Amino acid sequence: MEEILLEMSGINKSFFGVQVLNNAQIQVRSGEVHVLLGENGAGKSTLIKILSGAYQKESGKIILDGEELNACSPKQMIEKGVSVIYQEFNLNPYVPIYENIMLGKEIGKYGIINHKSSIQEAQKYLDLIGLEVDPRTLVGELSVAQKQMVEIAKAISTDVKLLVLDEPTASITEKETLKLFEIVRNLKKKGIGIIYISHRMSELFEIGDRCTVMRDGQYVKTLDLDKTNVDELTKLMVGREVSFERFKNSYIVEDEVVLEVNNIVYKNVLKDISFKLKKGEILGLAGLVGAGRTELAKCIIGAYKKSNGTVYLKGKKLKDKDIKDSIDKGIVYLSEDRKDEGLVQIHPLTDNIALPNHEKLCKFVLNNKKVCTVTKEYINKLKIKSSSHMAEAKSLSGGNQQKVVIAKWLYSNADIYIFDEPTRGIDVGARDEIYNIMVDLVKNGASIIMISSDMVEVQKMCNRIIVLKEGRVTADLENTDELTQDQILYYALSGGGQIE
Amino acid sequence: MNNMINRLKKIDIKSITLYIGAVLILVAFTIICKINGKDFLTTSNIQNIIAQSSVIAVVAIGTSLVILTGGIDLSVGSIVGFVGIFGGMLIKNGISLPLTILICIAVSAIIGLMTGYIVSYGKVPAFIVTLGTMQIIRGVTKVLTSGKPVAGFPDALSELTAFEIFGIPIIIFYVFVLYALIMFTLKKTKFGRRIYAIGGNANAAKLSGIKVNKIEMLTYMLAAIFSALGGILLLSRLSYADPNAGSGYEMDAIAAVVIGGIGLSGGKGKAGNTLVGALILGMLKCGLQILNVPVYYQTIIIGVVIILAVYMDKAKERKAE
Amino acid sequence: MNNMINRLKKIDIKSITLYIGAVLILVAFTIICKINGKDFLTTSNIQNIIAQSSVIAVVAIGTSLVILTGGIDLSVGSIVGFVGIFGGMLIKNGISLPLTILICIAVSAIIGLMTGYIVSYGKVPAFIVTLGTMQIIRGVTKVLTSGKPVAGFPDALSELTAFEIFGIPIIIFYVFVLYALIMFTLKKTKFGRRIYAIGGNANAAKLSGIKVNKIEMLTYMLAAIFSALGGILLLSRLSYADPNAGSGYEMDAIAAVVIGGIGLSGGKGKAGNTLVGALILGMLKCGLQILNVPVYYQTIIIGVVIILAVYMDKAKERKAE
Amino acid sequence: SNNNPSGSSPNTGGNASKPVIGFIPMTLNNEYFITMVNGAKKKAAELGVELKVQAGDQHANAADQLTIVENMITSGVDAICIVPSSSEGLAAALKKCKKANIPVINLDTKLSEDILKEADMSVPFYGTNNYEGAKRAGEYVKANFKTGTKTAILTGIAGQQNAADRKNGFIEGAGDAIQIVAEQSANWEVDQGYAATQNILTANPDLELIYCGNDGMAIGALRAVKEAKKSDQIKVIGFDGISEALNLISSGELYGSVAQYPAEMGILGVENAVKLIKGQKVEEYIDTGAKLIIPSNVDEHQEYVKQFAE
Ligand SMILES: Nc1ncnc2c1ncn2[C@@H]1O[C@H](COP(=O)(O)OP(=O)(O)OP(=O)(O)O)[C@@H](O)[C@H]1O
Ligand SMILES: Nc1ncnc2c1ncn2[C@@H]1O[C@H](COP(=O)(O)OP(=O)(O)OP(=O)(O)O)[C@@H](O)[C@H]1O
Ligand SMILES: [Mg+2]
Ligand SMILES: [Mg+2]
Repeated sequence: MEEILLEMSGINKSFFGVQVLNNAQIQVRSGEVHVLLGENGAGKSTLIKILSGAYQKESGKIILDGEELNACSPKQMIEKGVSVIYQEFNLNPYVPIYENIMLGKEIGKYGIINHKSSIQEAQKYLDLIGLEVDPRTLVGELSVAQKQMVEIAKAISTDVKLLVLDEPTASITEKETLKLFEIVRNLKKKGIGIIYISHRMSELFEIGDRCTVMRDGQYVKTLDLDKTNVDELTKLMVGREVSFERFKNSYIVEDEVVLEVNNIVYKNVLKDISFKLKKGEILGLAGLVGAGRTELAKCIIGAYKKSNGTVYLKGKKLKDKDIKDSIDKGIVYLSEDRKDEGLVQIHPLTDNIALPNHEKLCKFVLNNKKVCTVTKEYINKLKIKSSSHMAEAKSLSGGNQQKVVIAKWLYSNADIYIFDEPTRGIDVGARDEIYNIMVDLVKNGASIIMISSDMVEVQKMCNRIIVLKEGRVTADLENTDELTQDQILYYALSGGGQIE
Repeated sequence: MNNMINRLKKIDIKSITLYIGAVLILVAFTIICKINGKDFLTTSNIQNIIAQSSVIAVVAIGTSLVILTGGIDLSVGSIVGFVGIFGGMLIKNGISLPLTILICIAVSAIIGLMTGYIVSYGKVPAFIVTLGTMQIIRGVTKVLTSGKPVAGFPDALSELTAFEIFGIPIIIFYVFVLYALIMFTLKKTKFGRRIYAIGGNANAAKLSGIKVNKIEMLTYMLAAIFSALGGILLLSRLSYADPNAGSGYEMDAIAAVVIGGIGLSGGKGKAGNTLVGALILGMLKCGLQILNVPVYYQTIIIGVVIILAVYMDKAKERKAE
Repeated sequence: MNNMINRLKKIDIKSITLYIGAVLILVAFTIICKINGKDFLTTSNIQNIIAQSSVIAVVAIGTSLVILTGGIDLSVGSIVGFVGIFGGMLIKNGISLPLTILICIAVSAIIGLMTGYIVSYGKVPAFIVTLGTMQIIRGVTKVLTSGKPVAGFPDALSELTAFEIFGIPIIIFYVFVLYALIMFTLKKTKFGRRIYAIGGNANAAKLSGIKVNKIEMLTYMLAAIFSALGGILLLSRLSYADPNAGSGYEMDAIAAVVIGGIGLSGGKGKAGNTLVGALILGMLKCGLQILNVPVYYQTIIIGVVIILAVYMDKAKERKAE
Repeated sequence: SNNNPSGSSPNTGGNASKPVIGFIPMTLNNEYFITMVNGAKKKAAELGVELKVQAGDQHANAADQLTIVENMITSGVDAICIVPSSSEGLAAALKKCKKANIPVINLDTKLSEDILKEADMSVPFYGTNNYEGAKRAGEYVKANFKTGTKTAILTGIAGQQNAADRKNGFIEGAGDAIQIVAEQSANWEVDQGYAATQNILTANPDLELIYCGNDGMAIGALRAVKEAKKSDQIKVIGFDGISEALNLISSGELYGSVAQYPAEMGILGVENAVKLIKGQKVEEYIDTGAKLIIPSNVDEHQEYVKQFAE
């Protein structure tokens, strides 16, 4: 049990002259869940990609099972038993689930695939992780969470010695998380080593054995998780303390309704949804996988064409399927999918922040100076880690990209903000900063709808929580001290009868 | 019964729309021709249409593969021209027909391999590489004979395609056999599925241990090989090689692929339907010529059909908006 | 001083590589021509090169815009041909030159708008739509005069481009003014920045409240307008209109854009460098012709240069692997 | 190639004074123009002058030719022989030649009077006109076929001058001997001629004659006819007299082809260009003639062509 499975030491890596990993190290034993912890941009994903062969290290040593590895391709690493679930999705939307799972290890002779056996084999892993979807379903038809589950199934479908999970729970809900943990524990029992990356502190203690903390591409410390606590870890990774208090919102203006959503129907995904949002309120939207929260948000701002229903912002009706109209009237949406919907990855931060704010930054022509000033301002304000304000968005770590998404919408100065999974993939330190931003917003008279699968943060931040289940509102709860996670989960799972 | 429903399910709606479209065009031409006192739907004319579409159809197989990976190949037409001249010269120099075919395929494969290498390992966009190789290959072809055609071949050459089995010219069998082969490969083999995987998400395929570069390169090699086969068919059909032969075939092939429903972004669609696409184009040309429609109007009509075919194909996407 | 460093910083490495490449070609031709006893680097020859590249350069402006959004336009060449014949007919019918130009631009704009509409609202891939419109427009052009050319124009027409200011033909000024205009638009205006945003990530742009469809459509309209301008320049340069004029210009324009460093996936690159791309192509053609390189070898060399230009451009990406 | 073996020309005194002639065929994509260039090359070698050959791309057009002329002027040619892509398309190029004081000789396709007037230039023309050649074929048909012969015509690229001339000349020459039942453009290409003929045969099984604007299309047409087993019923006539067409006439498969004398044009062009450079007077117009090649005269013609086959 105590034997060392993987040892990475002295790892260095830089991108375009910027040192990202500086003498990084990690040591994983067989049969342990080793948590890798660090702020956004600390270099966790990069370290993992070097391990998997997706990137090549500049120097350092990788010893797997006593064998020193050099310049291995992803294929070779898979053959050596290293299986990785990356932070960003790596699935082919156009082919069925089973083909995604079996890609690279198809069953068959002479290069000819036996589809029947492949389906059966894939079904085995779907059963194992408890995803009840026909393996012949196209991946493109799945929800984000379901895709994540497919990724997990794919990762454990190889002959795995070392499993790496880079933020596997970022886009799934409690139910799937529990299932995942069960699988992880089973793998552990088989002597498989697991590297686990997550920003959800509570999870780490539940599932992890040891923990390696990184900061700024450097190794900080490795500790036993049962001999430490959240505060210590936080301090190690952030360099300061972070609090976990429930936010007492005293800025709500009770009688001023800013947003009125009436009877929204969208295809067969949303079924007659109505609610109201008050000035200064933070309204949580909770629910399980595929409950339809993202669709609801997109229907409200006009990204999707609703089949039925109306939305009034301060008494003015929002035009159907006209995002610009919604933004002009003062409601903005911060996408959960920063890669595909949030940012123009190949453009500098300046362009990204300017994009929704052209009217503001343009008199006759675009004021590029002002764009730069504003960008720098937000880099400071949100502590965005970036080499320069002209750096391309894709060169930032996931969490820092999320901050850029927030920055571009903060500058637009809206009345209502819809945050869709705003802290997905965000470290504790930055999380707190985002919460503070939200508090600032309501303090200044804005209102917020917060879609989140993280029950802790929903409870921490929201005044009111609406629970969705399969496109219906199943509960509208005041977030009092008495409200427990189990209660929310109950409405999300079993519905408990429709209200209103 | 249940089996049949399952089978029907497998033929997706897109394909069915395509087949209906093809049949409608066939029926329309048959009726219009009848009214004008001409025959369209006769065995011999159907054979003509297939034979006339055969070269494009075969070339388009390779184009399908490349497009499925998300690439594009503009050089296929120039390879058709090259193989005609090069193969023609070999034959004139007394090389036997089978050996000529082998050499042509081998040389084209090497050309395709180089093209593919620059695209996949060189990271140069396929459009550019093949725009360049198109010109290079055409130039080399003309250098070979100082721009002159090659003619005067033994009868064996034209027999290669004209030979009839049960009254059906063998060229038609070639086309169907090649299509059967590629459909099998795409559906049933690892190589085929990986082509889809690369077109769908190259990064994911790479991280799954697929040698993306290698497979991508091979599709360009295959495109060159299918073009070479097309070139040999054309050479045999005409018993005459012109250095300009095959000009513009790349666009006809792409049109056939796209009408057949394979999207230019790759990862989606069926190579089998490319044959239907090629036949639709062939039917249009044939029907319009039988009706003696002036060539200007022919180009206009074919242009409209290309756009319409894809426009209808995208109805679902527009609705999803 | 500091200011200058800042300015230099703004010119990115890619552009510098391009400029160095262009200068190298210029120097190489100058030396090789000198050795062969010819003059390459003379004022009049430089003027010739610019004038010879002018039509492609102007057409390529529109192509740049379309490619920046991630699209492609194969119909530009056919619009050049259309404007020649259509404009020529108008002039022959006594319409004044300025009015003729206006009408040509307006009609082309409408054509471009329709093309753009099908692409952006119809969700039909640009490659297909413009492959179709290319044929349709060419067909219509030939229908207009039953395929005959139009000639015999008043001198005013050729004066439009031949008129000299300080000994420099005005056509050169036109090119530079149009490029200045488009560079300004792309850098400084909302419309320009949004073109980049759409090419970079259309989804993100849409969710940022940008009317993606509208802007996309407008780029096709602009592509048609710039093609119309190119067509008018050509008409004036030749004082002659041929219904086949402009065939293949789409590929030359795309080559110019890509050599200039705008990637076909959109979102990145500078329209100004497209001019450099067009001039490199023009220099090559001119230099090779002055050196009397046989035409077949010319196509080969130009093919090689197109690939090489982009291959070098991608060195960074290959290294990153 | 800079040496003149005979050494007899007055211009061999030094390389600097060796005259340079620019030669611009319409394209170099077919045998016709290649033969013309070969004739010119032969003559150039004989006279000890340097010949620069440049041609437009695939689709010959006025813009390409203007560019070539401009670049030839830059490279310092002393005279230019040109086959215009169209009889009306070279005004701008001619003006440049005039400005540079470079004499021009017009070959094969005659420049229109308007253009010459516009350029204010006198340009000798050596060639024959496509229209006349085609007319000769038509007249032969009129003499040898019954009235109302069911005829199909395959034309070249729509919009090209020579495509139109070759069609219209034939129609005029044939008069009422032909009844045109189909007319299609096969873009000068063999494969398209083949397919078009197949389709025309489907529509007109009783066809008797196919006239093609060039031999390439005729070769394609012939194949389709042969395959349809209608060789006895349908005669095919081509244009250009390329070597394969001559072979086919010789073997009795092709009915005939209109041959012009491209090599002759090349020779005359070079010969007279040299005279112009020296300031001598030249013929304003020489009709190089066109001949309908039929089995009876094909051997003689093949013999003649051989000397220019490189
Ligand atoms: N492809 C790349 N090009 C340039 N810089 C990169 C690239 N990938 C990562 N980086 C940089 O490397 C640093 C580490 O990024 P990495 O993604 O490893 O962080 P992380 O610890 O996984 O953060 P997060 O928790 O936000 O996912 C970041 O500063 C990022 O900007
Ligand atoms: N493009 C689509 N077409 C049809 N159905 C879709 C589409 N996208 C998502 N769905 C379905 O809509 C439902 C809601 O999906 P979605 O994942 O957006 O919900 P969510 O509540 O936002 O969950 P998440 O926690 O993943 O954000 C799911 O059943 C999903 O399968
Ligand atoms: Mg990460
Ligand atoms: Mg969601």
